[in-house]
Amino acid sequence: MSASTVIFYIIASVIIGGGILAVTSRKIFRAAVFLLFSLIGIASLYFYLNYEFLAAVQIVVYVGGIVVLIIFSIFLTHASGDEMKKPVLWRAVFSALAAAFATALTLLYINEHNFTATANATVAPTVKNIGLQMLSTTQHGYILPFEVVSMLLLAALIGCIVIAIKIKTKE
Amino acid sequence: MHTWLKNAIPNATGLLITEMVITGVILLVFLILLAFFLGYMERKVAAFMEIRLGPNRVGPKGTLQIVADTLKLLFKEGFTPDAADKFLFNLAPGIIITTALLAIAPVAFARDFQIWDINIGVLYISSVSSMAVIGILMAGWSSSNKYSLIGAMRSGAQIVSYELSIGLSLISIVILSGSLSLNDIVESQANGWWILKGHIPVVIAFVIFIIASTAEINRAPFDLVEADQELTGGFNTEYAGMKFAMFLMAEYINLFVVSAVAATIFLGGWMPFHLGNLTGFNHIMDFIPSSIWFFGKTFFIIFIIMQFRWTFPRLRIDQLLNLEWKYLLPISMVNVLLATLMAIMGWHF
Amino acid sequence: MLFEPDHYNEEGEFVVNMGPQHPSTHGVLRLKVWLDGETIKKVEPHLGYIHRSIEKMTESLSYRQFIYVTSRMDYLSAHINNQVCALVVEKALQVEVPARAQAIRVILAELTRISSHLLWFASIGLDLGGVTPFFYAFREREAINSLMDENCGARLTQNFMVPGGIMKDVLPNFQQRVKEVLKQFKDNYHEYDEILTGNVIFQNRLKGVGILTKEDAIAFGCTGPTARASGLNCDIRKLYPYDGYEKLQFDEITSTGGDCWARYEVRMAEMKQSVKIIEQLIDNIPEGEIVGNTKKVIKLPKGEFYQRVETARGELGVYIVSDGGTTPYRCKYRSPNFANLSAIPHIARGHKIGDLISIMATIDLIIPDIDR
Amino acid sequence: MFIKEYFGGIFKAIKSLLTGMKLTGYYFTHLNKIVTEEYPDNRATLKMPERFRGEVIMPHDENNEHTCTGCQACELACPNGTIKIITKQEVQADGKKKKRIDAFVYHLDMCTMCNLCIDACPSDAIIMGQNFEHSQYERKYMKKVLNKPGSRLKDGVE
Repeated sequence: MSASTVIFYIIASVIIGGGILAVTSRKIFRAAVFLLFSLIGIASLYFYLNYEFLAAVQIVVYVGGIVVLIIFSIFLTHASGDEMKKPVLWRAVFSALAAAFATALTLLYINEHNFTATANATVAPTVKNIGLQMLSTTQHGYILPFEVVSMLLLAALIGCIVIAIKIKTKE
Repeated sequence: MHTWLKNAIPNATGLLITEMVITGVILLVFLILLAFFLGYMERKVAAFMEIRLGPNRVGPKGTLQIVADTLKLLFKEGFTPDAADKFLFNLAPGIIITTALLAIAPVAFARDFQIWDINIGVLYISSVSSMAVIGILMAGWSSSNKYSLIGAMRSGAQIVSYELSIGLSLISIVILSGSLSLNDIVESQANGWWILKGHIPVVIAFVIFIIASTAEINRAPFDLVEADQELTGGFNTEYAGMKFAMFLMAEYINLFVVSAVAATIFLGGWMPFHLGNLTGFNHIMDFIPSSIWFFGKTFFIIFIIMQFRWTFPRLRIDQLLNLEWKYLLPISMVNVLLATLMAIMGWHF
Repeated sequence: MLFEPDHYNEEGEFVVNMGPQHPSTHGVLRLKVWLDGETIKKVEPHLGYIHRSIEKMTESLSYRQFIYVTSRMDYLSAHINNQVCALVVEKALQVEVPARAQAIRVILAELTRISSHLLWFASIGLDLGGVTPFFYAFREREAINSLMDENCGARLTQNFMVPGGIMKDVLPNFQQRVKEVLKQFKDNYHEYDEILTGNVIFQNRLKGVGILTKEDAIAFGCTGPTARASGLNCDIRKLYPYDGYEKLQFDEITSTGGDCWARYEVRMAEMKQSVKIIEQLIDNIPEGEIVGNTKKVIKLPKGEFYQRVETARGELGVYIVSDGGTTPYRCKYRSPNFANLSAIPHIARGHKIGDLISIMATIDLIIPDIDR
Repeated sequence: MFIKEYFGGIFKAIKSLLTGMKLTGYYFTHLNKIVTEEYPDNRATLKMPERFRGEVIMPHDENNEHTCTGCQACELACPNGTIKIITKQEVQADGKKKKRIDAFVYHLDMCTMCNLCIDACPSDAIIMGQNFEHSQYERKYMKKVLNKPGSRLKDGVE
């Protein structure tokens, strides 16, 4: 087993372990922190694949943005320190089944897909390249996903504001 | 060094691990020494600005004072409050110091001397430094102290919003130099540092970067997260001993990182000071080692940030956010537009 | 987990105790603060952490002895506190205080006022997060303290008053030393403006914060710079002159703002007025006795006596009921800080936590004076 | 108009901040202005003023003689009960018995340095000393006996 395989398994175990702990932890704040580890693990997987731009974006968006927002909204709820109730058994079973089903589905598709190593040289993520790709309207351009994602983030922001706002009841 | 090690250790796994260990040890030793030095420097700077002498008892001119402090902190009880979430409470200092250490990787300390030549250095630094807030939030929440919780809430608002201006001010240089790699940015300043090239947007971006990064690393006048007079220490109220020392060390490493980034991006990193066509002068400047240039610039910025701390009173939380959203962010947005225009039209002031 | 943290009370409010050990309360004042996020909903001061029953102690002390306990009330205006006690005894006995003693008393009282305001200036910088102004102000305060040390024998609790005059005559170089101190103060005054007064962060922290209206100031019984910043003419030195203040030219500083900034400006201007008063006196200290005609054992006539002075923080009154003996039958101090403190819950409501710090800093509380 | 105000505000703010930094920068570069006294090191040169009230002391002359008659005026004058005078009967050379002090007990921890005992003393037996380093590890050390062992009243003082 070469060093890079070892590193891959370490990263993978961090991702999976973080994910499992995130759903099983009964303290909401801890769950958020485990989710954070899982996301950092994914970012390091990208780094491992020399896909640095995506890794950095992953950290900026998910770790620096989403998880902070999640933690912040946990703070705003008053019961952040309480332990959550144990889930009902049939719910836990159902969730496990759903997760297993999704895993199976993903594995199936991955198996079916015939991965081929590209012979093309990797495109250097210079600023110019990134900008062109992001805003290109051609077939492999990213303008549509880019805008959709920005809409999603806007919706998330508004949602946060709505949750955080306190409705002043007239006395 | 890489090639030499390659010959010594044929096994790839062994090579990787050896390299990692060597780099890690060197980096850690360097950063601990750096934190020591910055601690001493801060005390002396503060003392001289306050017409005091500063530490002068332990060691010659008080240089070993910080060692004595470290020893004291080492022997203090690493206290964990009973009501704290112990796992997160003990994890938080580690997270904070790790993020501080991670951000130092792509910084070029001298010519061709870099831990990790990543080709998206600027983005990497801003992404890693955005993780620091998690550690503060964790520390503040898990302490189960009301002051800490308020401090953590403040840090969330503060760091997340100031990240925007940091990013935008970095982007204006990225636009002008056309690369995200720190090496390329340094190379682009071979004929003159960005700040001295006479670009107005660069100067504005530099000022905004210094202000926003002071806020990002929670130093006065933006130290609302700690705010001793209001929150008795904020998120680190409950920490003692080595855990507290780790916060302190992380603060100094962060200070070094932002100053190094500012020096690299705006002041040319290890690039010597060159003046137009004066070959003789340029040659003399080249004679000074590049690491001295880098550290000279970095410590100049560190000194300025320290002077901020020892001159200004603290802002209030709403004023802090006003400053960001009403002043820094709109200005830096316009600034990015200006920089883009300049880059496209090829203007040069 | 033995103790489940309970951050919020039943109504979902965040209750924080500021003090008795808190870096910005300057002592053992405890403020219970109800918060909504960062906004203050309610403040409740809790007292009694440094109560030493000075009023009760006074009942067992003779009229020569009880003066010096008051140094421990408002320790920054110790000299002025002593002065009010000496004055009440003199008033009761109808003793004439020699002009020389009066002049020296006033000079020292005004120096005390400057030194007290300098400490306030130092601590307001400290409270708002700027450490450096502290040292600049303490440099000048140190000069005043050394002067007190040389002439009175102590730096802070001077204990220089005796009923009928002062304890000792000042040293021959007193005039020259006072002039030196004043010169140093005036030379360095511009630094305070540079480092704090002009600073935009500092101004924004104080302007429009903690507005105390004139009506509220009267209703809460505020006195001193706190009330004068709300436009109330309450300088005892002008209204009920004592120890020869009526012969001196000085302005009563008032402002109409009522906010923290007005309080700051009033205090800064008061320092200059104190300098003016000292400059009028220092070259014309009359020659003569320093103690009036008082007996060794003082017995006050039967009756009630009240005397007030203007300390650095406001009106300090002493009320003595005498049954004709050598000790007071009852003694009551009307201390300025107690009244000023009562205004804090009212004016802090609706502000941020940081504003509470600026309000407390500008009202300039001395906790031992509140509790006594 | 708004733009002018906005940028004017920024300009003023930066100017005021630079003024402050100029001052701190001035002191950073003028190290001769440092006012700190290095206290334990300057003990030799540190001299408290003549009038400084550090503690009550009883001066003795070269013959180990003091001037305290044990009249207890200071004990009465003290507001805090700091002074306790213990007297004894001493047989004089002419056979008469006289009241003399056995111990002049002075509780330093209770003293407020108000100077009233010094004022009250009719024979100037006690004065204020300039020593200010009083810290002790235990409270019992704060209780002092001012008259030296074997000391006696100076002749001619009544």
